Amino acid sequence: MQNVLQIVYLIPLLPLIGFLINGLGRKHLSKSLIGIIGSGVVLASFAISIWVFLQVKGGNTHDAHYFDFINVGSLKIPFEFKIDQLSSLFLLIITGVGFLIHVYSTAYMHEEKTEHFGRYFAYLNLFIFSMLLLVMGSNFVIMFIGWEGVGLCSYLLIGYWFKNQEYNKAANKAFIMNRIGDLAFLIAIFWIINKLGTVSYSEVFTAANLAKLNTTDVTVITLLLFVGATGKSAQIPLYTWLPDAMAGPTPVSALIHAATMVTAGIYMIARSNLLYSLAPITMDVVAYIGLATALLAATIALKQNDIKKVLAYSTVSQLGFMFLALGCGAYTAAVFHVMTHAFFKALMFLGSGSVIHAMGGEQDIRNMGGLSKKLKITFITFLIGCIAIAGIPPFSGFFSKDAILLSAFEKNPVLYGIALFTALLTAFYMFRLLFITFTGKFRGTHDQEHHLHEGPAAMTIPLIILAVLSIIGGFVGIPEVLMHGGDKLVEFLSPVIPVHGPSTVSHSTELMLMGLSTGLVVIMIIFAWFKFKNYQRTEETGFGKVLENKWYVDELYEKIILKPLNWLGSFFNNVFEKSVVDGLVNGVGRMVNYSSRQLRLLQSGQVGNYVLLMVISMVLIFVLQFFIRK
Amino acid sequence: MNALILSALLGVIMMFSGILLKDKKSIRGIAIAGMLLLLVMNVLEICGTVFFKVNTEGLMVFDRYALLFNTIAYLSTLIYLLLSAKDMEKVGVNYAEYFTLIFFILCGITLTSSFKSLLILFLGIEIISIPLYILTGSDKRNLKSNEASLKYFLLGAFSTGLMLMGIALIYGATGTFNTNFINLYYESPSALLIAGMLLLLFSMSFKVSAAPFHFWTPDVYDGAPTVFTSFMATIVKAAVFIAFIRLFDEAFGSLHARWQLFAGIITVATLFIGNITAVFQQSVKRMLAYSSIAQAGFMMLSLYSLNTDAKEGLLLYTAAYSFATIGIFAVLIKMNDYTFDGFNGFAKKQPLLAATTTIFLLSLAGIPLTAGFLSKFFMLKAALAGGGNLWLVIFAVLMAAVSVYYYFRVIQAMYFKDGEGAFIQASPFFKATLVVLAALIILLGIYPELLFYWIYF
Amino acid sequence: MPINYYIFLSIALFAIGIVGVLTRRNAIIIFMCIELMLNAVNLLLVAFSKMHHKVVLATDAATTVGTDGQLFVFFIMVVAAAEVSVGLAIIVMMYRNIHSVDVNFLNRLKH
Amino acid sequence: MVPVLLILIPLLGGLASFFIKNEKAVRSWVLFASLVTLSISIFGLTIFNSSGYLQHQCQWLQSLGASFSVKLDGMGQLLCLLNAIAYPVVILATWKSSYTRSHNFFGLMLLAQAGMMGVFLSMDALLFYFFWELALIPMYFLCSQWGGERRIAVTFKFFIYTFIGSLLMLIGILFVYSRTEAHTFSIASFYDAVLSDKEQFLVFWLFFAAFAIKMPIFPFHTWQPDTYEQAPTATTMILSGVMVKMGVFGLIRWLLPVVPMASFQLGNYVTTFAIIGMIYASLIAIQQNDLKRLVAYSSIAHIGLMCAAVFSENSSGMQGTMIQMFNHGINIIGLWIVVEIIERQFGTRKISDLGGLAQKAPVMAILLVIVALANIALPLTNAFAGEFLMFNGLFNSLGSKYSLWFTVSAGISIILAAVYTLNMIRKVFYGNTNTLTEAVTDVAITEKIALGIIVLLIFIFGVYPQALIDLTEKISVYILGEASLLPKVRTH
Amino acid sequence: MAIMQILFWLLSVVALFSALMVITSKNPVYSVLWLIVTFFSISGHYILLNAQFLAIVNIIVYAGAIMVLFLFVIMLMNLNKETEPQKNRWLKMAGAVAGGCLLLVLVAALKDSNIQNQEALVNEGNIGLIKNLGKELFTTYVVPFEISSILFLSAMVGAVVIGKKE
Repeated sequence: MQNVLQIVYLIPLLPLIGFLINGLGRKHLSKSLIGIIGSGVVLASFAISIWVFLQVKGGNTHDAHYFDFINVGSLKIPFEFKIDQLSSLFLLIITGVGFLIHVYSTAYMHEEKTEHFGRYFAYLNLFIFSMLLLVMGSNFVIMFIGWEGVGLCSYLLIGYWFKNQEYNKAANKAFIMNRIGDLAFLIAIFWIINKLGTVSYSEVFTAANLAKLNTTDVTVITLLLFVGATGKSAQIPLYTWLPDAMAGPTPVSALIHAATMVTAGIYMIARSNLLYSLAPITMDVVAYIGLATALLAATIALKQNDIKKVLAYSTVSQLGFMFLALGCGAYTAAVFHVMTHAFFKALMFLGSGSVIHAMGGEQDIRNMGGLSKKLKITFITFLIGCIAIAGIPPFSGFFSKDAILLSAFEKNPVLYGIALFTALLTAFYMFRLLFITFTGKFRGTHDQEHHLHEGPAAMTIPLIILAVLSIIGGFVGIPEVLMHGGDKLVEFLSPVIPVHGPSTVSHSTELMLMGLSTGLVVIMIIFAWFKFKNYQRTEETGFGKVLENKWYVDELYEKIILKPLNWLGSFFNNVFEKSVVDGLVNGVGRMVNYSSRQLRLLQSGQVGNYVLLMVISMVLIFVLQFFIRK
Repeated sequence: MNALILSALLGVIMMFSGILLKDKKSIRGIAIAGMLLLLVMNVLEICGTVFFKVNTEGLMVFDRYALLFNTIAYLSTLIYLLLSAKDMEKVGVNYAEYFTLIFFILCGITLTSSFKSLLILFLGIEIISIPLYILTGSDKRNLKSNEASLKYFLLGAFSTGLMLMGIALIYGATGTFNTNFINLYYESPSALLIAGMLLLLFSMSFKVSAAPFHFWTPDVYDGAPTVFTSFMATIVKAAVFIAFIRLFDEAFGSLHARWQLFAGIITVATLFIGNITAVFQQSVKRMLAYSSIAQAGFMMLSLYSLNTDAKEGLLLYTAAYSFATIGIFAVLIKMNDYTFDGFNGFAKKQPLLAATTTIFLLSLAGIPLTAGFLSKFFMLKAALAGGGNLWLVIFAVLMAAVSVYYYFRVIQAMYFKDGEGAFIQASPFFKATLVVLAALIILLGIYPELLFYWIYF
Repeated sequence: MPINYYIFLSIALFAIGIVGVLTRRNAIIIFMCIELMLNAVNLLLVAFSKMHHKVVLATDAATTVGTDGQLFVFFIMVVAAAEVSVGLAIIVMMYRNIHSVDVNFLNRLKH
Repeated sequence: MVPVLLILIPLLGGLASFFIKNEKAVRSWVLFASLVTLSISIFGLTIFNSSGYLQHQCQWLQSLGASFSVKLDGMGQLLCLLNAIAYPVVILATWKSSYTRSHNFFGLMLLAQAGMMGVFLSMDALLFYFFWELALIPMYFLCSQWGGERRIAVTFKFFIYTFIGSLLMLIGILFVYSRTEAHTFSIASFYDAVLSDKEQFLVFWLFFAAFAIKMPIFPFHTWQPDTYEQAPTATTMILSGVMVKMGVFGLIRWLLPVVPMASFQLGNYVTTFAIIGMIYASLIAIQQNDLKRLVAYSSIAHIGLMCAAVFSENSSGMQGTMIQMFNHGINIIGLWIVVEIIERQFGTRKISDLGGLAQKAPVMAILLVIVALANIALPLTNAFAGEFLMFNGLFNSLGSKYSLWFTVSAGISIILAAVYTLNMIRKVFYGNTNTLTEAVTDVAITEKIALGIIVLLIFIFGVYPQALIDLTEKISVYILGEASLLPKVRTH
Repeated sequence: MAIMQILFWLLSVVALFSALMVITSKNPVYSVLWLIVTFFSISGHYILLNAQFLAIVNIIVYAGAIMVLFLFVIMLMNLNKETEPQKNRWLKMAGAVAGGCLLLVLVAALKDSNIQNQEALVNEGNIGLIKNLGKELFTTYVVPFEISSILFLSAMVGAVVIGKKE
């Protein structure tokens, strides 16, 4: 009999329907209706996701085949969904967090004109749809479809306020940088097809097939996949689009650029962990890139003054942590961190959203301060978020980050050291943000001041829920040391991500490390408190300026990539095209014309010359006949 | 034989009609009726009813090829008369005499298409040439016409001299004027024979205006009254070509390898000069003169590759070329500005004429669905058959592309440019004839069996 | 007489005719040179006819081989006469219009 | 019977419309005729595999060894369908724009359609050449009669250039013909013709000249941007949507199988040029400020990919190309429609003069964005499957050891494609309106229908490309079999 | 036989010399006269070859009718003066050289043709007699003979067309 999970197609289908309704009817539906539809469909798919999750927990995984997408010769690419532990977990995160953010948006975007409001929700639903496609797909192609789909949605949402060309530029940047990654992903897919003739996980990840691949193949494939991941998950060198992506509405940043889309890369690598395990070189690359990104982003975040920019860079940094985990083979830890990060980063973005909302669109923290009195809920929830990200037990962030640090330590203490340092930076800049924003005295204008108010319930409730999640979210993965069998996540994911033996680190060391990190974090926080509790605006100088300007990376790219390409393009357009491609053809034409003008002078009009020429040619032909070709 | 005698008679009749009748219309009527009769007689002969049983053993043979060509020639002449006979009035007072001469020329054409003896060839060519000298000069007050006729005469006589010398040498080598016997002397041919053959090649090249013996063509075609240019550029040229290929097939076919190279050289030269020079012309009339050279170059391909395709193709080519060119000239005659600009905005005033003219031009340019394409196609096919010379063919094709340039200039002028190309109104009859002509060209282009059916049935 | 003599003689005459055509400007003279060329041909034809006649005569006393050559000459003369009448008529017409028979003045038509 | 109708109806329809003087009437007549053609071609699809109705052969020019034989196989189905769909769409889309002496305009359009149908259907080399030219002539008149101010010179260049190409092809045809045993022009005997390697190279270049110019691939593309810019947009739609495909089609049907050796040997060079062309054209497209030229160059890039994929000579590349011919046709027509609307409204195609249309004309904006995204082959749009397969084919091509580099560099051009497409959207539709674009009105109903059809097709074949793939499977297998260097197993 | 030789050489020399004089003498009238001389010598050759009919015709038609016609025209245009404009030297030179080359080439080509050792029957053989020629002309060659009448007709008509004043 057919598996009950066959109906999972509803999960992506509902948001799609929502997209269609909101998209087509955006002129005619009322805002409230749009909001209800938009959030409702996501809620529905969330409900189904829970049911699916329970099914999977009950041990029922399934590949739901629908139709042949592309089917050429021996290459078969079915349109098929894979429901297993990993995907069901992501389903929960996407739909769950997604739903909360939808609800939040209904309030946050309320000033928009109806049709734009509708457009907004259409985009959000479309995004959910593609993201679900990404995680549910049972082969790389379907994943790629979702992959590009989410890219598109992020493009649309970043450029949501399309009157502002800056935003549109940011949108283009995001899309194009993602495209670069996508190309690598695509080539990886071709490589796999070339070697194995299939793309579906269940066939690629069989031992027999993996045996077919020699080391170079695996390394190249995994590296290419990783490049794809760097595009989507904003790692060096393709990270610069993410901070610019903050041009989009804040909930969008929360949903796409913090909770879900950017974690696609992690999902992909976790999904193909079997491949990666075969490619030690790639693993190192991933680890180092991840760590480097984490550090770089953290340093930049230290000096940012745009509330969302700070969060953006912290996101990049956290993603770096996740890649570090992947690189160290701790896939579960990465996934774990994805989950917890989804909670608290979404929380903080929404929090910042309500701040911005309250400040009437103001984003520069130097004009804020002392908001804690007016925005109680926001403040508290934000605080919880900060604690979580800083990694203070028992908040969720602690467990996931600890797992990562541990894996790093296992791989190489140096990595651990840098990672720890980055973690401290994280704690520092997050609390810097918190204190500058919420403590001290208000630095904004007057009408901003008495206009300050807490958002409506639609905004606060999601905050609260997320806050709760960020507190308790970590308990699904309590490490062995603290509680025997506490690490539910590992055993849950074990069918997809095999556990390789008990950790090499002794319990004592592990406990010691935990203590160390926690202690240092607390110190950092206190340091931040003294530094920023009543902040005065100061001009950045020296190194600080470099950090404020993000190490001038954008400018660098501008110089070494965009400029030369543009120059080449204009050279082709103005010089090569005209003088060579056209030149040749027109040249032939001109030549014919010229020779025509010369040749007609032969027709001199003089009978004598005519006869002479005739006689001469006769003589020549006679000579040719009788004396040359005997 | 029917046609030969009848055309001679008709010539005489026209001569007297010129004296007896003063009314030009009836003279024209007689001429056209006679032409029709001539055509019918010829077709009858094809079907096997010969009225005059004259023994021309060893002098002439009226085989199907000859008769078929005669049909084409007479048909074209008929169309030519229908279209342009009226315009001869403009040339001069001797209206009837013009028809006389035309009939005599047809008589000569009949000879050249069916000769078996060099004597007949010679007579035929002379009978064609001498009236042409006169027709060229018939516009007496026009200095250009005079000049053209004198040039034509001098050069023509000169080439006749060459031809006779050639014939003499051949006679010396073989002791006969009969082509079939000449053809037997192929192993170790004497220098006399070769020299004579080459001289014949030159003189015939002259008559068909193949480079480097083409020099008379542009001047003469340009200077002659346009009505007669039309006639001699089409029917006469075609006839001489038929004679050309007959001669070199029947008399020197066995020596093909000997002269193929020279045929090739002449072909290339003709194609090159004809097409390239035509590009820069400003007067459509002169452009057509050069284009006739270019077309001759293509017909030379049939001589170069002497095989069945070539001969059949040549028939089609003569038909296609004659029809199209006659049509264009018929329109050109009615213009009073022969430059390209004279055609500006023609399509707006005379859409029908413009459309037909376009078809003629397309046919000359060798665009598919017109007879012009198939004829060129045959030439190329023949040249390629049996590992022919590919480069020659490619060259020919490139030149054909060049030819598109100047043919389409007319089309551009007619359709895409605006201007006051003043134009004498055309009678509905004229238009109808043109349409029929265009239809004929298309028909031949789609269904050439229409023609080939007659070669072997 | 060796046939070569005749060949060379007539070719020489022919060539002289051509040279005349090439070097003179007077249309009438040019025309005369062409007539000269024709005569060269005639001579050659007659010589050849006699040559062929001789070859056969050795075997057959009553042969008429070679007649055709001489008849051809006859026809050439016929044609030449006709040509002359027309040609001179044209030249005269030319003279009427431009009062010259100089072919170098024939340069309205060119290029 | 069906193929004959496909040719006859446009032909007769076109000839008829020369005599309908009233503009409105001729429009509706032409629309009607093209709809009939469309329905017939759809009927052809429904009876696919029941080959009795799908081919027709009769005597024609038998003295030359030619015959009038037409067949509607998978590829033919696809391209005829494209051709048949394109016309109603184009007519609807240009319903608003009026032409002087419109009966001639539409008559010529339909004649061109007939010609192209013939090209896609003919199974006889000579017939193929006939239609090849027949499709060109009306285009010549259309472009130089109703085009922009530089139309005459530009069109003339286009005409002569392509004409030279096709003449060379004619020589090639004759050459192969002279090598066939049966001395016929039938496609079967062409496939069987045995040529030495040297001859194969020769024939290859002779044929390739025609196709390369027609497609066009770098560096033979000089005619294209100018022509697209100058031609009336309706004509440009047909040119770039359908006619350009004749070149690719020619490669597949008349080049690979006829001279497999040469195609295999020379494939790399061609591919190299095609790919250089892709990047080259994309880089230029980024520089363009004229919408038409931008689309023109983007089309060059796309065609380059198709050409490269054909020479990868594997089922993936082959079928990818086949379905991409269809999809690209659909997409680019969509782009042209939007260009047409913009040009008609503002009288300019300068991107720099436009902006902010999205506020005033949201429908137009949305439709364009969809088409544009299809143009850059976003998944779930029709172009994705095609490009995916073509890239895959390119990557897995047996012939070449550079396939990886080919794929990568070709891939760069899809990134560039994203750049110029998105910039175009950004500059034209986003941002604030200026004085010129204040007065924009949204798309009219006819245009909405036209674009609607296009978008519908984009999504249908984006979600279920398999439909197209199934259609082309058999023929691609057949052609690859003919094109393979292994001793052939004859199926006909 | 010797007398024949001498006559042949004499006639040949006369023919060539007078022919050269035709093309060199300034005065057109002289040219005509020299041409007549050439014709006479050629007729002499005919007689030598025992082609009496042609000899007679040649004198009557050419030397008689045609040349008189020429002379007549020249007189009519009173061109009988030394002042005929000359071509420029180089063109003359070129012409002469070209003609000379043609002569050389032909001679060189034909000197060793396979009939070089044959001879033309001199002074005997009766095919050149009117009796024989006439018979042939009106039996085998009657058709061309009739056709040549057309030639004359057309020439006549032509002369009318061209000559008639309007």
